[in-house]
This record gives sequence, structure tokens and C-alpha cells, in this order.
Amino acid sequence: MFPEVLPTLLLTLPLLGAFLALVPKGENARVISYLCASISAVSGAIWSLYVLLQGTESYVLPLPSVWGEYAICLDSFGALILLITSLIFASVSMYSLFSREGITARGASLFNLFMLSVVMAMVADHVLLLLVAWETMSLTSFLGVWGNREDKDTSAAWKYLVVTHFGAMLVIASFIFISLESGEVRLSAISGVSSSAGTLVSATLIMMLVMGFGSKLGLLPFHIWMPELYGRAPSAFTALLSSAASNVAVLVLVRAIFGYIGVSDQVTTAMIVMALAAVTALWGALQALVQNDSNRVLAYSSMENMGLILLTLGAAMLFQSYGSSEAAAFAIMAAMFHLISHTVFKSLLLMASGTVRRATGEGNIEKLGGLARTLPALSAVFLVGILAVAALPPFAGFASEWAMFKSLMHAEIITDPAIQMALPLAIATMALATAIASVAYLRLYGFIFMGRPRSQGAACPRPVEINELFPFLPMALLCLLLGVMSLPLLTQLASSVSPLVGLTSVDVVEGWSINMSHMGGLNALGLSIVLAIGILLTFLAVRSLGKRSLARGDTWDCGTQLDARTQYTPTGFSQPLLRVFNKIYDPQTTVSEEPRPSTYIRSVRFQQNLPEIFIDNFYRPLVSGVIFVSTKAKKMQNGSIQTYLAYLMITLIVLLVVLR
Amino acid sequence: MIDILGLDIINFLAAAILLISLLVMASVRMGQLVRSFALQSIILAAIAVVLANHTGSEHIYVVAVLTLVIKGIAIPRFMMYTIDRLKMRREIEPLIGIPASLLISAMLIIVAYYITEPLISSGEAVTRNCLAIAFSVVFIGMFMMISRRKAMTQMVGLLMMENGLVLAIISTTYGMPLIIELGVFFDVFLAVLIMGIFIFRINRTFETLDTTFMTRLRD
Amino acid sequence: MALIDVIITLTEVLFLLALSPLLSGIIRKIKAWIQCRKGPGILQPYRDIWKLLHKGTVMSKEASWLFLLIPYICLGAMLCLAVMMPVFYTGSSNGIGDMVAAIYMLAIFRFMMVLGGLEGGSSFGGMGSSREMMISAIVEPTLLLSIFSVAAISGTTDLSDISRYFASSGASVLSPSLFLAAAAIFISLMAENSRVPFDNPATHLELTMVHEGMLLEYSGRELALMETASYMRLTIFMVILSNIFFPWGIAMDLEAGALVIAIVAIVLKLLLISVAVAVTESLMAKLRLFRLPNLLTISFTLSLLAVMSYYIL
Amino acid sequence: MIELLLLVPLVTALLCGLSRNERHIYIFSVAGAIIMALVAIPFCYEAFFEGPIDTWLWYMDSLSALFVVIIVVIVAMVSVYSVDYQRHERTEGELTIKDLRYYHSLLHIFTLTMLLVVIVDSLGLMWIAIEATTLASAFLVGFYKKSEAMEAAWKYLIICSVGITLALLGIILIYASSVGVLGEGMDSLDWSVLSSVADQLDPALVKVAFIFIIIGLGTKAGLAPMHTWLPDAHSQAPTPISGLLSAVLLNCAMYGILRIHLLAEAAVPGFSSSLLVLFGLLSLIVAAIFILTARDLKRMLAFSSVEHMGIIALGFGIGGPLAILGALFHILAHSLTKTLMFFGAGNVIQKYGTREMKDIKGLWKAMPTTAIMIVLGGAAIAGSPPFALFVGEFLILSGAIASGSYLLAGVFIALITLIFAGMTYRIFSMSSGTPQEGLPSGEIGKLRLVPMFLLAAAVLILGLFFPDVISDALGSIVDLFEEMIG
Repeated sequence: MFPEVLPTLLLTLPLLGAFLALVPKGENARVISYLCASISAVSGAIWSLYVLLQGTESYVLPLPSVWGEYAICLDSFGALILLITSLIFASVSMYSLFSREGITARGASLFNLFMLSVVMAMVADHVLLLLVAWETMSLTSFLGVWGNREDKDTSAAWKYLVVTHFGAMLVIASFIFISLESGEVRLSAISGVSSSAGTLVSATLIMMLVMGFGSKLGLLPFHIWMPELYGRAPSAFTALLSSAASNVAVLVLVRAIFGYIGVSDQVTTAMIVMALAAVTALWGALQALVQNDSNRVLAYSSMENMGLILLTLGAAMLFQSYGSSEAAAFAIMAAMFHLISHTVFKSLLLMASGTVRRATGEGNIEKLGGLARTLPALSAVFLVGILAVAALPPFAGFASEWAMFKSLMHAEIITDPAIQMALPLAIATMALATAIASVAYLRLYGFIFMGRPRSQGAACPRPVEINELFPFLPMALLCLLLGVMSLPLLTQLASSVSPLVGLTSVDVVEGWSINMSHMGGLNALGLSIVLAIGILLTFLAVRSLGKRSLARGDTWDCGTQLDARTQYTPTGFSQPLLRVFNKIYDPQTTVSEEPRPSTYIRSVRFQQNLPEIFIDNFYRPLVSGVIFVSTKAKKMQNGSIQTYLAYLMITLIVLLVVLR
Repeated sequence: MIDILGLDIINFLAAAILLISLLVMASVRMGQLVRSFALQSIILAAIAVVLANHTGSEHIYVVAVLTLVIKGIAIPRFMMYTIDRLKMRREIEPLIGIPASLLISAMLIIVAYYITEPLISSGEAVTRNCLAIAFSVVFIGMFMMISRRKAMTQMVGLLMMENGLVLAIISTTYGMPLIIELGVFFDVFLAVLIMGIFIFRINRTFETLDTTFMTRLRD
Repeated sequence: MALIDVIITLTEVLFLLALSPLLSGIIRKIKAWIQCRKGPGILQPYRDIWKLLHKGTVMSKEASWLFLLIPYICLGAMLCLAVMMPVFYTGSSNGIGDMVAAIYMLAIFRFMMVLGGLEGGSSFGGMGSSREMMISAIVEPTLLLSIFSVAAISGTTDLSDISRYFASSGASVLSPSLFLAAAAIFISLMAENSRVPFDNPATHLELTMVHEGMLLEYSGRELALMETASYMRLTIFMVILSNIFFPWGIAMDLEAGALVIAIVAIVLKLLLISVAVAVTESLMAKLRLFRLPNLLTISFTLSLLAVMSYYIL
Repeated sequence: MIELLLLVPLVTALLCGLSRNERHIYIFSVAGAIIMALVAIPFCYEAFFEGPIDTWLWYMDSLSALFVVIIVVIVAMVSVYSVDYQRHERTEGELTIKDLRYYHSLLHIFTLTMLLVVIVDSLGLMWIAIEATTLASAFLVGFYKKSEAMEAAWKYLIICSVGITLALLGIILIYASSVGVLGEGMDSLDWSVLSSVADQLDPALVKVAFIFIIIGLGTKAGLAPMHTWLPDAHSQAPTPISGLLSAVLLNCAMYGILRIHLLAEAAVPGFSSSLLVLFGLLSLIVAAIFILTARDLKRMLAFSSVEHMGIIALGFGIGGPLAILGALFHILAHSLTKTLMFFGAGNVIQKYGTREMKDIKGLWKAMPTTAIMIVLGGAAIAGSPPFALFVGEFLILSGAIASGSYLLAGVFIALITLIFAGMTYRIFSMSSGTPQEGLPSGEIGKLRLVPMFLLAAAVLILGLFFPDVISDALGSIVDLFEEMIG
């Protein structure tokens, strides 16, 4: 086959698409630009399949850069992530095409440019190309998620740009150090910098990389931009941001830590990373529980999932530091498997919530409800996404979460008991985070689709045409497929991850079940089949009892007339858990009573707001401090020429006297 | 190569220049300021003449003549003309009082000597002395611009710094290549002309030459 | 997947399906006996289920398409869980899933039941679901942690391997972490199956019911399926407690004598646990809702201690 | 012979000064700029690739060729832009024919003086040329007859003259230090002669000389404590002129500092580079303070020039092939991006009539093409990747890390991110929201968009690729630095 055509198609079509979207007026130009994007995505998928079969491919691009020729290279590890990201790009481009949401010139061109930068960052083999692609990704996504450019959109998107820029500067500094230390410019040639750089230096490098990429993944101190941005941005871009951008971040992070730097004994760094990731996951889950905007819930859920992935990667670093590469390989494989499944179900959910928002014109789940009856197909697709994200068996989330749990259950590898405590604590936080998160997801689904509609928009939503649902089908199918047929994906992941930790091959998969040598395995296919048979048998058994009679009556209402307000609200649903974790939320509740004419009837207003801890006691003081210092220092430019000349003279005298 | 008599004269004249710059700092009226500047330029020309006939390089004569003509006569006259034309108030309102500015000038002189000490090897004591005085004249000129309100005093301060420069040129290198000397003088003259034009414009727009009113441009 | 294994598993599933209503009947009988009243016969659950299976279903107008699917999914999940459980013979779970997968099976049942509760838009369903979610948010991590301690002791998370390891190693394995894990699982059993300290299964008093609140909307054959699924869940919890933590008497190999002993042993253990459940229910009064988190955190810390003690001791 | 190159701006200045009607002035000005560009190409090519042109008065090596290229390109862009800019001002009756004649002739005289600075061989003549640029640009800064413009021009004139006088004192001391080695011959101030004998200069004199030079020319280059004139001059000057000032005048002063830095570094290794690093950091800190709380658009761009001059000084201060290549590339990239941003600011100010950033809202809806230019330019000036300035900062950062000064790299990153935050916030909040009603939407002029597109394309292409012709040119300069210092 002609391998060169595929990468050239992959990299040049988005440029053509962006050009087509901007220059010619008229809408069909934008439709063609989206088609260019999806064709390039499909060619990307085919190329990654080709690489999976034939092995690594690398090309030198004829474009000169400051540090020599740019180059791209795709190995089997990157191919897997590129495959899943291309599929997501294809379906998201279809989504924005059919949902007419991204049909503006700006939306189409930025979609193409964003896709190009993501793909370029994934396949980059040259240090500068990777760094430029990485930050162009955040710039193009910034311009994309800038929404309809109201002031609130700008401040939300600006926070995203600045935080990711700071993260990118850390990444740039560490990659510069890596390439200078190893003397190489081609990424594929760099490996094991830690041996020459010493443990302390490589520890700082790893921490800089984790914090740098963490700013994009929503690691704790840098997560402030996520909820606000997801709430305000168009759903096509939030879907891409949470899936494609996180894929690139984790892919490059894993390659950098395990490949380029190499983990020898980084126990303290691993512990710090695990602690940070665990707290991020818990914080994400807890916050997802109390959000009222559907996109904000999904934003915190991305934060929680990324926290889990980083936790497992931290554990992999810990195992690697104690010399057990096999356990480290299994942990990395579990993390990447969860990343892949997260890409699928998170973009499905974000697009579905975007469709809900457009159909009802309402983003706040307090005002939704009862959509399952009016939009059954959409609710079915949303349910598949929710079951996958809540890690319930037949779907993708379950298999990857199972793998992550199993990878943490290797405490016996660690010799000194103090560090051994880390793993059970990690499992405890992971279990708590996943449990609370599944409550949040259930609340999200339950109060959008079930019960009675709570607003006019929800009562009669705009009907969703068939072609709008078209992009959801492959994603839902993929969710199920990844859950049920996870075996081929895992064998491929195992073989491509093992070179990272210096093993020739890791046999984590035996016969039909994923089996980490002795620790008990999971036969995802068998489990789903038995589950399906169980449900089928019950259905047949009950049908054999004869014709059923079904009558429709009112919901049990103890005599009072039920309407939109006499049913549970999402805030009410999360009150018990909010009270359990009162110390963490510390909600400010104000209960006010308005006097009413008759003494018997009182109208009471219950108002509760949850402070954002990180913004209130870290970012807000920081910003006001900087502004205070600079306003004080601005007095320096007070306009009088005498003072300006005085500065000149004082600097001169001081320099002359000091440097005599 | 310069005999003792020549060195003494140069030292004496350099000391005189230093004295006059202190006089300038102490001056209260504009007329007194311009006249002492003219006197300083004349003494500078004298040093140049003395140095020229000792070292025998004739282009220092050209420098001397230029200093005498341009800085000694032309510019002070131009300044007096502007003072009369603009009917400026004659007193100089100082930002920093006379006693304080004199004290600071003394400190600047000490700093100048402190700086030049390692520069010139102890052999040519004269040049080190002249260079130190040149530095102090430059510093005092700059301090002059800082401590006085009127735009005109700033112009005079700048010209005093130029005098310090010429003294430095003469004392250290016995005169730079002629083309550069001419260029410097031409630039100084042009600068004074342009500043004059601006002083006229400021007087027209601000009705006063007091630069402390010009503080509208601030952040 | 030898044929004999399939037959053994099927018999195990049928045995559990048949036994579970009986156990609930026995628990009710013992509670009634302790409260000095006669109480319904131990076969009453069978009669209820049989009656409900033949009754027509009344479904709320505001319920969606999912409402009728949920009972089948719940019972299907419980059956799948029963297939994974080693009841008589340790080899029968044929490795389709391990303990972690089992806990996620319980998670499907709970997830679907809560969705069912939210279906009709009734406030009782909403209240039951929100309280069930509060309890389960802490119980699930407890279960996972106790699994981790058992896996640490036995070196594997596969159900049959664990029971074979504990069965074969006799008394030497009775370390404190095992008892702590067992206590944590017992409290989770009480919480998950909405026994008294957490929720009163018998009552229909709106403010107290958690489990019943979610089933309020169901009637006829769907209610029957949900009831059987709840009974199955209780029995499976008891099987976990008996066959994973104290698997004495379980058949290690396939010959008739061992199987008979295994059946007798499992029935005895299940009765013993039912008595224990009934007695604890009668001794304790139902706790106020916001007292429950204290009890649940006790079970969470117990399981955490179980894991810690394995490594420290 | 290079005199031809100098002749062209002189002739255009005369022609513009004498012609009567408006169209002639425009044609002469633009034609003159373009001819100057064409004439400069062969000289620059020869200087870059064949070796320095050393005639009796002129000395043009690869370093000065880079600055000639920048001057020529930016002047061409400014003249094209100011044609459209002033046509709009004429329609609003602010400008008379006399002002127009005055403006264009001064513009070309200013270009002539700047060319002189970078071509001339002797340091003394270079000083005279720099003094001439101040005098020429003083009138351009004071172009509008308002009192603020007058105040800005006076401050510009006085502070720069004081700075230049100190620079002359520095040059005198350099001359004094070279007398000991070369004797009093005519040529002992010529750079070519001095560079050959640089390492034998008297170190004490060279150190004091470099202090005077960095303070003196630093004032002209806008380095930190001496930058105070810069925001006033840029905010009051007509926008094309402030573009020219920022992009080219500051670079010429930096050229002077670099010439002496080469000498000083050879004589006293390490002294002048640490001073450059000190002033670079000071400029970054001051720029960060003022950009974070900026209210006036043009003052913010002026402080961003202070920031970028600080980065360039930092680059040369760090030294090493990487940082020097980065600093040189940064000079080129900064002049292109800063001109683009000033042109954008010019459009905005002419449309909204105000420079206060809080009154400028809804750029996307009012003037979409300029909004795209300003948003991309804003991202570029703040140093975000696909644009050229990021590559400069990237190289300087790698130079800092290669030379082992990690603390410096850390402080550099922190300050750059702070400025990135301040700059992007201001620019993006300007382009969001809705414009005040009654503002007609659409661009002011079509011709002005041509130079903006060219600049934006150049900045983007330089950001992504590094064409061979530029890499060889900058490579020859880096070799010059290496052989002098390395």
C-alpha cells in the first residue's frame, strides 16, 4: 500500500479545510471544510491501523526549523491513541455538521486547525514541533471555545489560555532541558535522560512535566478554568477539549516520564503525584455532585477521570522505582485503557448534553426533566454514556476501571511498610471518588430525563431529527465494544506499553481473560454474555406466564395534585451527601422568611451557595496582591521630568560606585 | 611632554571651571546663570589653547575657537534673546534649595574623584585631575537639570554637561579626530536650536516654562 | 468449560434462586418470634411473589421506556452474580469475573433500582433514591477495601481461588484483618439490603423507607422481579460472607460425598447468618438518617484498618 | 557604493518637502521607500554572504545588514500605512497640506539618520547619527499641536539628549582606552580597527565606558530605569510614527550597545553580559508592572516594547550561540509584530476615537478583519507559539538553560507568563462584548490592510518555519559574535 499518502492526507487536509472555511463565503464551503476534516480523520485512523500492523513509521518533513528539520513518527503506542482520537474527530465533525452549531466560518476553520495541531502534537518527533503544536492546540481551542464572545465568555476562556500557557512554559523548559541533556533533537532518539541527569534533577523534571500537562488535564491547582469554560463553550469544542486534548497530554506525559526521562528511584515524586491525583479525583467527584449545569458536571467528571489516570500513572512510577516493571507496565496499560474509554464516553456525553441544551434551550438541570418521554432516542444514547462513565459492567468504563483497581492491588512489591500504605489509601480514594462520581452521573441522567419537566423548554423541546443522532450511534457502539471486546485492545496496549518500561513483552492477557499473572482476571466478553443470558432468561420466564395486562395510572400522590414542583430537585438529591461531606463543602446557607399577610402561611426562601475554595483562598488573593503591588509601583511613572532624570542619574552613580 | 608651567595653568583653569559650575548651581537669577555658563565656556577654550600650543596638534586650536565662538558667545546671546523675548520671570525657582544642591554637588565631586582614581595610571596626574573634574561637571550639569524648574535651566544644564565632555576629550586624548569634533559641535548647536524652538512652543501652549506643570502624561 | 462445571453452576444458581425467598421468610419469622408475635409463615415470600407474578401492572403516565426494562436488568445482574459465586464447589465460578467485577454487578442493581425510583417523578421515589445513594456512596468503597484485604491475604481476587485458599489453609489464616474485613462486610450487608439500623424493610412509613421508596411505583410482575432480585442480593451477600471468609466445608473436588457436605455446610452457614441478621435487627432501633454516616464511616474505617493491619502486622 | 542607499531617502525627503498637492506627496513617499528597499537588497546580500563592505567612511557587516533590512522593510510598511492613515485624518480636517509635507519629509530624514547609524564605521560618527535620529524624531513626536504632544516631545528630547551625552562620554573613554594601544591615528575610533585590537584595551576604562554606554544608549533603547520617556512619546506620536519608533529606533540604539558590547566583552569577559542581563530583567519587571495595570492601548504597546527590548538584552547577556541566535531572531520578529500591533491600534483608535481600553468594546462586531489581526497579533506579541516571537523566547530560554543559569530561566518564565496574562486579558476583553451603539461597522480604509496582512503572514511563517536564507544570515552574525567573544 502507499503509506506516504495517508500521513500527507492527514496533515494537509485540515489546512485545506481551514482555508475553505475562511475564504469563500456561503455555507456549502463550510460543509466541505467539515468534510475535509472528517476525511483527514478517517485517513488518520487508517494510517494508525496500518502502523499497528506494519510497525513504526517516521518521516522527515521538508520544512526547516530553528533546530533542524521537522520530523514526524508514529509508533504503535501513539497509533492506538491516534486511532481513537481520529474516530472522535470524525464523529464530532459529523456532529457539528448536522447540529448546525459549528457552521460559522470561525467554528469550521478553528475545528480544522485544532485537529491539525492535535494530530501534529501526537505524531511529532521533533522537540520544537511538539511544543509549537502543543501550544497552538491551546490557542486554537481558546479561540474555538470563546463562545459568542460575551464578557463572561472572555474571562472564562482567558483563564483557560493563561493557565495552559503557564503549564506549557513548564513543559517547554523541561523539554529544552531534556533535549539539551541528551543532545538529541529527534524525540525518538532520546531515552533515559535520568541516568545522566541524576535523580534530583529528573525528579524536578518529572514534577514540572506533571504540573505542565496537569494544567490541561485539570490537575488540582490548575483546574479553575474547567467548569466555567465547559459551561460557556460550544459543545463540539468542549467534547474535543476533554477528549482529544487530554489524549495528547497523557500520551506525551507517559512517553516523557517513562521514555525520555526514565524512572529509576523516584519514590517521593511518585508519592507526590499520587497524592495530588488522588485529591484531584476526590475534589472532582465531590464538586460534580453539586453542580447544576450539565456541562459543569461533565467538566468535574473529566477532572475526576484524569485524576484517576494520573493516580494509576503515579502508581506505575512507584512500581518502576521498586524495580517491578511488569506491574508498572500493567498500571500504564490500565491508565491508557481508561484514557481511551474516557475519550469515547466523555465526548458522547458532552455532545449529547449539547443537543439537550439546544433542544430545550436550558443548560441548568434544575429546569429540565421528563425528556425521556419526549426525546427517547437521545435519552437512550445518554443512558449508554452514563452507564459507561459510571463504570457499569457491559460498558467501556467498567473494564478500564477494573483494570485500574487491579493494577493498584500490588502492594507486596513495595518493601518498606511506610510507603506500602500508599496503595491501600490510593484504592480507598479511588473507590470513594468513583462511588461519589457515579452518584453525580445518576443525578445528571435522572434529573434531565426522568420525572416531570420543570420548565417550558423541557416540557416541549425542539424535536431532534434523525441525522442529529447519527454521530452518536458509532460512539455508543464503541462504548459497548470497548467494554465487551476489550481483549484485542488490551493485547495491543500491553505490547506497545512494555518497551516504555524496558520490557520486551508483558503477558497480561491469558486465554480469554485479562489476567495479571496470579491476581485473578476478568473475562469481559464472558461476563457480558452471561449478563445478557440472565436478562433474556428472566424475560422469557416471565413472558411464559401468559399475556401481561398493563394499565397507565397516576404516580402515587397521597391525594395531593402533583405538578412540576412537587418532585425531587437535583439540589435536594445531593443534600444528604452534601451533609455527610459538610466540612469539605462548607456551604453558606441562608434561610429568609418574607412576612405574609396571614399568620398561617409563611413563604421561606432557602438559598445555598458553595464557595470555590481554590479560587477564594489561592487565586483571588494572588491576583489582587499582584494588582496591588503594580498599582503601588505605578507611582514611579509620575510624569515629572525631574524624577525621570533622577532615575537616570541614580542608576548611573550607583553602577559607577558599585562596579568600580 | 608638557612642561611644568603648562600643567599648572591647565590645573588652575580646570579648578576654575569646577568653581564656576558650583557658582552656576548657586545662581538665583537667569542672567547670572547664562553669564557664568559663558564664562565657563571661555575658560574651557583657554585650556584648549594652552594644551594646543603645548602638544602642537593644530586641530585643538579649531576646537578652542569653536568653543569660544559657539558656546562662549553665540549660545549665551541666543539664550538672552529668548529670555527677553519670552519675558520670562527672571528668578530661578529651585526644586531643591540652594544649600542642599550645593552639598549634593560637593558629594558628586567626591564621587567623580572616587571613580576616576583607578582609571588613569598615576603617571599623568594632570589628566586624572582633569578627567575627574570633567566627570564632576557632567554630574553637576545633570543634577542641575533635576533640581531646577524652568525649561531654560534644563537647556543650560545640558550645555554644561557638553562642556564637561569637551574637557574630558581634551584632557584624556588630546582631541578626537577633527571630523568627529566638528560633528559633535554641529549636533550641540542643532540641539540648542531645536530646544529653543520647543521652548517657544511650550511657552505658547503652557504660558509658562515651569516644567513641573507638565505632568499630565502619567499612568 | 467442562460440561460438569456448567451443570454445577446452573444447580448453584437455581439453588440460590430457590433459597433466597426462604431466607427472608426465616429472618421475618425469627424477628416476629423475638418480638413475641406469631408473624407470617416462612414460605410467605414465595406466596407473595407467585401472587404478584399473576397480577396486572399499573405504570405511571410519567414513567419512561426504561421503567419496564429495569426489573429484568436487575434480576439478570443478580443471576449473573450468582453464576460467579462459588456455592458448593470452588471450581464452579469458571473465571468470568473476580470479586471487583462482583461488586460492580451489585452496582448495576443499585444503579438501576435508583433510576427506577426516580422514574415516576414522585417525591417518595426521589427521597428513597437520594438516601440510597448516600448510603451506597460509602458502602461501595468499604466493599472494595475489604476485598483488597482478602485479596492481599490470599494473593488473588478470583472468587474460587480465595475460597479454595481459605478452605485449604484451615485455622492458620484467621488473622485479625480477616475478622475486621468480615465485620465491615456484615455492616455493608445490613446497609445494602436495607436492614433495620439503616432502613426498616417492613414499613411503608414514607419518611423512613429507603428500599421500599424506590419500589413504590412498581406493581405486578415487575414488583415480583424486583423483590426476588432483592432477596437474591441478600442471599449473595450472605454467600460472600460464608464462602469467601469462612469457606469451611466447601467442596474442593467433584465427588459426591464432598458435594453433599458442601450443600449441608452452605445451608447451615446461611441459616446461621440469617439468625445473626434477625437478632441484630431486633436488638437495634432504626437510626435517624443523619446518624447513618457515622455507622457507615465506622465500617469504612474497619475495612481500612483491615488492610492496614495486614501490612503492619 | 553605499552612498546611493543614503541618497534615496534624502531625495524622497526633499521631493516630499517641495511638492504641493497631496497625491504627489503620497506617491513620492511610498515610491521612495520601495526604491530604498530595492537598492538595499544587493548591499545586504553582499554584507550577509560575501563579507563586510569596508569603504573609507562606511562599514557594513552582517550585523548592520540585519538592521538595514529591518529599517527598510518597516519604513516601507509605515509609509504605505501612513498614506491611508492620513487620508482619513485629512477627511476629518485635522491635517493641513503643510503638516503632511512636514510629516513625510521628516519621516524620510529620520530613516536616513537611522540608516547612517547602522552603516557608519567610526563610533563617533555613529554617535552623531544617533543624536540626529533624536532630533529628527523629536519633531515627529511633537507633530500634533496638543499640549500633551508638546510635553511628550520635550521629555523625549531632554531625556534622550542627556542619555546620548552620557553615551558620548562612554565613547570618549573607549577612545581613551584605545589610545594606549593604537596611538592617536585618525582611525582609532573605527569599529573595524577597534574590533581587531579589542582584547588589548585597558580593562578599567572599558568597564566605566560600558557603564556610560549602557546607561546612555539604554535610555534610547528603552531599557528599564531609563525607559520613562517611551510610553509618553509613543502614546502622543501619530500611530505610524510610534510603530516606527518602537520597531526601528529602539533597535538602532540596541545596535550601538551591541557594537560596544562586542568590544567590552572581548576586553573584560563577563562584565558587559551581566550588565545586559541586569537591565534585561529590570525591563521585564517594569514592563510586567505597567502592562498588568495598563489603561491606554498605545502605552501598553509601548511597555510591551520595553519588555521585548529587555528580552533582547537578556538574550545577548546570556550569550552562547543559542541565546544570541534567539536574540537576533527576536529583534526581527519584534519589529514585525510590534508594527502590526501599532497598525491595528491605529485602526481601532481612529474608529473609536479613544485610546482608553475600557471604552473599546466589541471589536469582532465593529471591524472584523482588524479584530482578527489584533487578536492574532496580541497572541503573537504575548509570545504564544505559532508566531515568531515565541521562537525567539524559546531560543533564549534554551540558551539560558544550556548555560546552566536555571534561576534566571525560572524568573524569565514567570515574568513572561505574567505579561502574557496581562496582555491577552486586555486585548481579548477589547474584542469581546458589543460595541457602543451608533458606531458604524466596517473597516476605515482598504489600503491599510495590505501591510497588515503582509506583516501577519510574515510573523506566522517565521513562527512555524525558519527559511534557509534567514538561518544563514543570522548564522553569519552568530559566527561574528562567537569569533569576537567565544
